[in-house]
This record gives sequence, structure tokens and C-alpha cells, in this order.
Amino acid sequence: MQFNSFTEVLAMGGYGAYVWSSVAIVFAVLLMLIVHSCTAKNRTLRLLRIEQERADKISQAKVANAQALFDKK
Amino acid sequence: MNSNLPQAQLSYWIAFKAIFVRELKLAWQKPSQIIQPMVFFLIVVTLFPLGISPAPKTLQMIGPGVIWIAALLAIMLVVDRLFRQDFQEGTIEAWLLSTVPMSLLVAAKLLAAWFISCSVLLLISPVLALLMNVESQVIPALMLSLLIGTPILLFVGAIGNALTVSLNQGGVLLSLLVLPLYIPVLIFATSLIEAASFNMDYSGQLAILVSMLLVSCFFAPVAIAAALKNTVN
Amino acid sequence: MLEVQGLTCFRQNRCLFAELNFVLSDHQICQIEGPNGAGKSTLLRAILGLFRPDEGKIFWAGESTTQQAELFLQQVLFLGHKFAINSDLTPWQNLEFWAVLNPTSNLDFESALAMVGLTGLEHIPCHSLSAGQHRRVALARLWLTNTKLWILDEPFTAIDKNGVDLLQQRFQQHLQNGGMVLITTHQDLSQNFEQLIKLKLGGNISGEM
Amino acid sequence: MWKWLHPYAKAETAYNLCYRLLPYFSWLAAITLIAGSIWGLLYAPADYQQGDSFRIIYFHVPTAIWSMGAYTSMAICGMVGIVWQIKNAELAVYAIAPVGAAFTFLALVTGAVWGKPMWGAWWVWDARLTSELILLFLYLGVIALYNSFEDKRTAARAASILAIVGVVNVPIIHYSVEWWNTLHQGASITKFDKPSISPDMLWPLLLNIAGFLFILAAITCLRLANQILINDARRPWVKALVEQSSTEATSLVKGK
Repeated sequence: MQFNSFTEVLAMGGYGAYVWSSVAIVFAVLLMLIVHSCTAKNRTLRLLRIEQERADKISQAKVANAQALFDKK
Repeated sequence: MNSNLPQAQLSYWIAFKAIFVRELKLAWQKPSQIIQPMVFFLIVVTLFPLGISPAPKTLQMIGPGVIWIAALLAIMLVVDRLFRQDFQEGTIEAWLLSTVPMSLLVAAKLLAAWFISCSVLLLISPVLALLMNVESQVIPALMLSLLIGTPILLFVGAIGNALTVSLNQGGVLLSLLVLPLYIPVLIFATSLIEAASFNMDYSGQLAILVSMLLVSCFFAPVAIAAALKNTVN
Repeated sequence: MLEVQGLTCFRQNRCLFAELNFVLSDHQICQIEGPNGAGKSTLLRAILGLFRPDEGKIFWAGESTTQQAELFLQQVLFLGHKFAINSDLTPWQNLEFWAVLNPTSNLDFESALAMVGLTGLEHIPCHSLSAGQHRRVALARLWLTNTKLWILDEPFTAIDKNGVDLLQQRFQQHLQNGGMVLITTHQDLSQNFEQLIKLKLGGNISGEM
Repeated sequence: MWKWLHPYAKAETAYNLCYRLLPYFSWLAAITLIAGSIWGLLYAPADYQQGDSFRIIYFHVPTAIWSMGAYTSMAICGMVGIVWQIKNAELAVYAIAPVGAAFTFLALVTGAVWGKPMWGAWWVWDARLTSELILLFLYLGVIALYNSFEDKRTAARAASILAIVGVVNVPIIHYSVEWWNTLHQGASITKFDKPSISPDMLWPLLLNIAGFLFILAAITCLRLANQILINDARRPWVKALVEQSSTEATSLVKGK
């Protein structure tokens, strides 16, 4: 182990701020990417479900209109 | 439905808010309105070091001017499609027929356009100042000049767009009409930044820019309303 | 009550119509006919104030529409050839926006859109609708407005058969409520509107100089 | 030719393949990345010249390598998609693009942060960093192009064509920037050369490089599966999936 105490690890030979900030940014961006991709599946499924409900609603409306026209004749 | 009931008196504030909210919804629907000017701004600035030289000294000298010219061209991009879609869809006609004065509706649209497209330019200007190696004490002056300058460019540019909206090759003519009007804004803004770089007092240039902003804020919507009324017939 | 006196319009120094006089009062529908390019749309735009006529005056309830523009515009709903529907917004958002700019009491967009056969399509952007559906979003405004005078520029284009019947029923309802309709169309409206006034343009009667 | 590849052209099998490979990639990524980072940050010897600031290399070099790697793999998918008309390959283009853009952004940020202690400025117009910046613009172009289309099929095809055109330009950009940098060499910038690497510094670097590769692969699998779902929205197997997910959702609600 190159450093013998935790404070030394943080100081990182005086460059602690730079090293740890870049490590933090790297893992933050990776985490965002992973979380976004994992939630993408449920988001897509929810969107597709809304679309399917809309399609059913349209077809029901068509049936209802056809029925109404039929009754009027 | 007794149709002789007088219409609910449409208060100007409600109409202003309606247009502002509509523009925000449109921007939410098409985020390219926000991202395109920003990326264009970024790319145009990166061209200059590649074109001229990456030496920190030269970059520092040309930095503020380059950032301002790039912002000016990015706003030209925004201005080019302000009223085009509304004109083609007939929304402009319907606005002219509403009981609210047209200049108020146009002002609302321009304000929303500034928040959507130009405020982003302001936010990334420090990053570009970094790219162009601009000293840190000049950055606040740069952002201040952009904060006051970009609305002027937007309002003046919108007049050009309103005039050329019915011509299909409006883009070329627009730059011819509007660029000469941009020159004073560019001159005063860059001299403001230069004064800041020698940390001299730049309140003189600032006062002129603010007066330009006030003049264009009041007269541009009226001019745009007249131009749109003219192109619609 | 709308009154047009001595209206003359030139476009690119070609005379469209001259010395046009007509009166439209409550419960009346007026159909403007004529070949393409006869100036039908220009007449509508001149009445609305969008097009400055060369001569002539237009009165609404006795007041000149140029002086008392606000009083006149409050009572008018105009659906032009370009029907002011934004293709990026959804039908619902479009109606919401127009309900604010032309204030109306009826805010029931759901049934208005259902009436024009757009159930289920309320919340998708208008650019994914067909041309006919796109126009129906604009026509849905007829079920939401309580303005007195409707000025419609060829509302039946791209609308199918039962759509046209639906619209004509709506006109009947509006006329019974004391409204007025000024319409340009090539459809024959005579058989279901008794009190129809016909105005020929560009033909031989009043169009010739 | 490539007979074994054809079953994966069918959407459902490709979808299931992605979800089958996902656990392997994610576990491998986790192990190699954690091991490589800890080894590199804490146990590897410091550089005699730059001291400990050189440890950023364990993140800058892998992201820079895979930003280029992601672009070329994106272009290969585009090529396969257009030449052999394999639908899933075209979808892969938009699956990789955001991940590649993120890696390029990370390479830029870590490069800039690393440059601060060495040259005293946050940003230096060094050849490698400049071509990395241009690569970021190429990625933004592909993503923007994909999002500007309404119909996702034409969008995927347009994005893959742009990716192919882009990959042809990447080496051109690289060498022209290199030449541009030497041209202005007199501009008092020290050449940013790779420090000569001793073996016990090299191993953590190789581990991290592998780690970032597996992360790229894992996220791409996830995103590709999602793209296939969007693309085949009308197909019965997707409808079944949606039904199954909605029953889960309702049962969850009932359960509460």
C-alpha cells in the first residue's frame, strides 16, 4: 500500500483534489448511465401500454360510431 | 347559449402567460430548440483556435471577440425560425384577430424564445471562456455583456425575420437585413470586455448597452407586429 | 348585424370585386361562391381587417370595424384556409391555447374532440395526424366557442361525408341560437338551409367592373 | 456465410440474448473495474515525475480508448445494418451512441483535470484532447440526428449512415489535428506523451481497460434490448411483454 494513513490517501501527494474529483465524476456519470438504461425498460413498457390503451380507445370509438350510424338509419 | 353576452374581457396578462406557456410546451416537445444553438455556439468557438493558433497569448487576445461573434451567429440561427412555422400554419393570422394587441403577443414569444434558446448560451459561456484561455476576472464582464446583449440581438433579429417570413429564401436576406443592425451591439460589448480586461471601469459601455436594450425591448415588438400585419394580407 | 358597403378590392392591380354591398343579420347564413381566384378569401380577409380594401366600409352592429375593432373581433371566430393548429402541440394543447386567446365558457375539450371523431387522439402531437384529422382539430373549436359571427374559409376541404353532415348540423344549431355564418365553399348548402343567402363573385353579376 | 448469425437477426431472440449476456458482462465489469481502480489508486507506485496526479491515467486512458472503440463498433453495426439489412444492427447504433458520448465526455474531463497540475491550465489545445473534443461533436451529431426524426426506423438508418461517414473521418481528423499540433509546436506547449509505464503500473491499467469494455458491453446490451422493444412495438411478443408488465404493476398495487 503506497500510503500509510487515510489522510495521506486523501491528500494523494498534494493532488488529492484532482484525482478524487476525476474519479468522482467518472463514477457519477457511469452510475447515471446505468440507472438511465435500467429504468429505460419500464419507461418503454409504460409508454407502449399507454399506446395500446389509446389504440383500444380509438377502435371502441369507431365501433360506437358505426353502431350509432347503424341505429340512425 | 345567449350569444349577445359580452366576451369575458381578455386581460393582457392572461394572453401573455398563455403564449409564454405555449412556447415552453413547444420547447419541451422539441428540445432541439435548446440544444442546437448551444452546440453551434460551442463548435464555432472551437474552430477559431484550430484556424488561427492554439497559443494561449493569441487566444487570450481574440477570446472575447470570438465568443461574441459566435453568440451573434448562434442567435442568427435562433432568429431564423422564430415566426416561420407560425406563419405557415396560420397562427399569426389568428393572433392578429385576437382582441389583445399583437405587439404584446409578439413580446411574449420573444421573451420565451430568449429563455429557451439564449439563456443556455449564457450558461456555457464560462466554459468557452476557459477554452479561449480568457482571464478569470474578465468572465463576469463577458457574461454581463452577453446577458444584456443577447436580448437586443434577439429582438432586432426578430424584426428581420418578421419582414422576410413570407419569402421562402428568407435566411439569406435575413442576415443581410440584420447583421448591419448587430454591429453597434458587437462594438460596445467587446469594448466593455476589453475595458474589463484592463480592469478599467466599464460602466460607460454598460449604460449604452442597457439603453439599446430598453429601446429595442419597446420598439421591436411594435415593428414586428406591423411587419407581420403587412406580410399577412 | 354585419353590413358591407361599397367594398372594392384590387390585388396586383386586378379588380376582384367592386362596389360590393350586402347585409348579414342574425339567424342567417351567407355562402360566397365563385370560381377559384375570384377573391372569395380576399373578401373574408377584407371583412376581418387582415386585408386593407381599396374602398368601402364594414359595419358591425352599427359601428365601423376599423374604429371599433375590439368589439367586432370579440364576436368573431375565423377558421382560415390555414387553420392555425400547431403541428408540434397535441390537439388538447391547441384547444387549451385557443380557449385562452379567444375566451370561451365551454372548456369541455373531451366531448368537442369526440364530436369531430378524434377520441383517443387527444394527446398525440398533431403532426402524426392525417390532413383530415388535422383540420378536424380546428373545427372542434366550433363546439367550444360562443361567438356570434363565424367566418369560415372552405371548412369542408379534406372532410369526409359524415363530417360534412356533422358540421352542417352544428351550423343549424348556431343559427337557431341567433348566430351568423359567413362561409366560402363549393358544396351545395341550399337543401338544408332555408334562409341561405348566396353571393356570387367573379361571375357575371357584381364582379365585373 | 455467417450461418450462425442469422437466428439473432430475429428480434425476440436478440432481445433474449441481450438479457442473457447482461449478468456476465455486469459481473465481469464490476470485478475488473473495482480491482483495477483500487490497485491503480492505492497500490501502484507513484510516477517519479508527476507524483500521484498521474493516477488519473487509470480513468483517462481507458475512457479515451473506448470512446474511439465505441465509435468504431457503432460504425461497424451501422455497416452491418445497411449492407446486410440486419435490423438489430441498425438499432445498436443508437444503443452505443450515448454510451460512447459519455465515455468521450469523461475522457475530456479527466484529461482536462489531469492537465491542470501539469500545465497549470484547465484546458490546453493538445492534439489528443482536441481530437477527443471533435469526436464528442461527432457523437452529438449522431444523437441529434436520431432524435430529429419522427419515425424511429428512418432515424436508425440515418444515424448508421452518419456513423459510417464519421468513422471514415476519425483517422483524418486525428492526423490533421496531430499535424496542426506539431505545426504550432513553437506555441510553448510541452508534448503530452504517455509516461513510460513500468509493469506494476501497467496491470491495473489493463484491468481498468477491460473493466470499461465490459461496462460498455453491459450498457449497450441494456440499451439495445430497449431499442428492440421500441422498434417492434406492434409485434405480439412485445404486446405479451407489455401485458405481463402491466399485470405485475396492477398486482403490485393490489398487494400494497
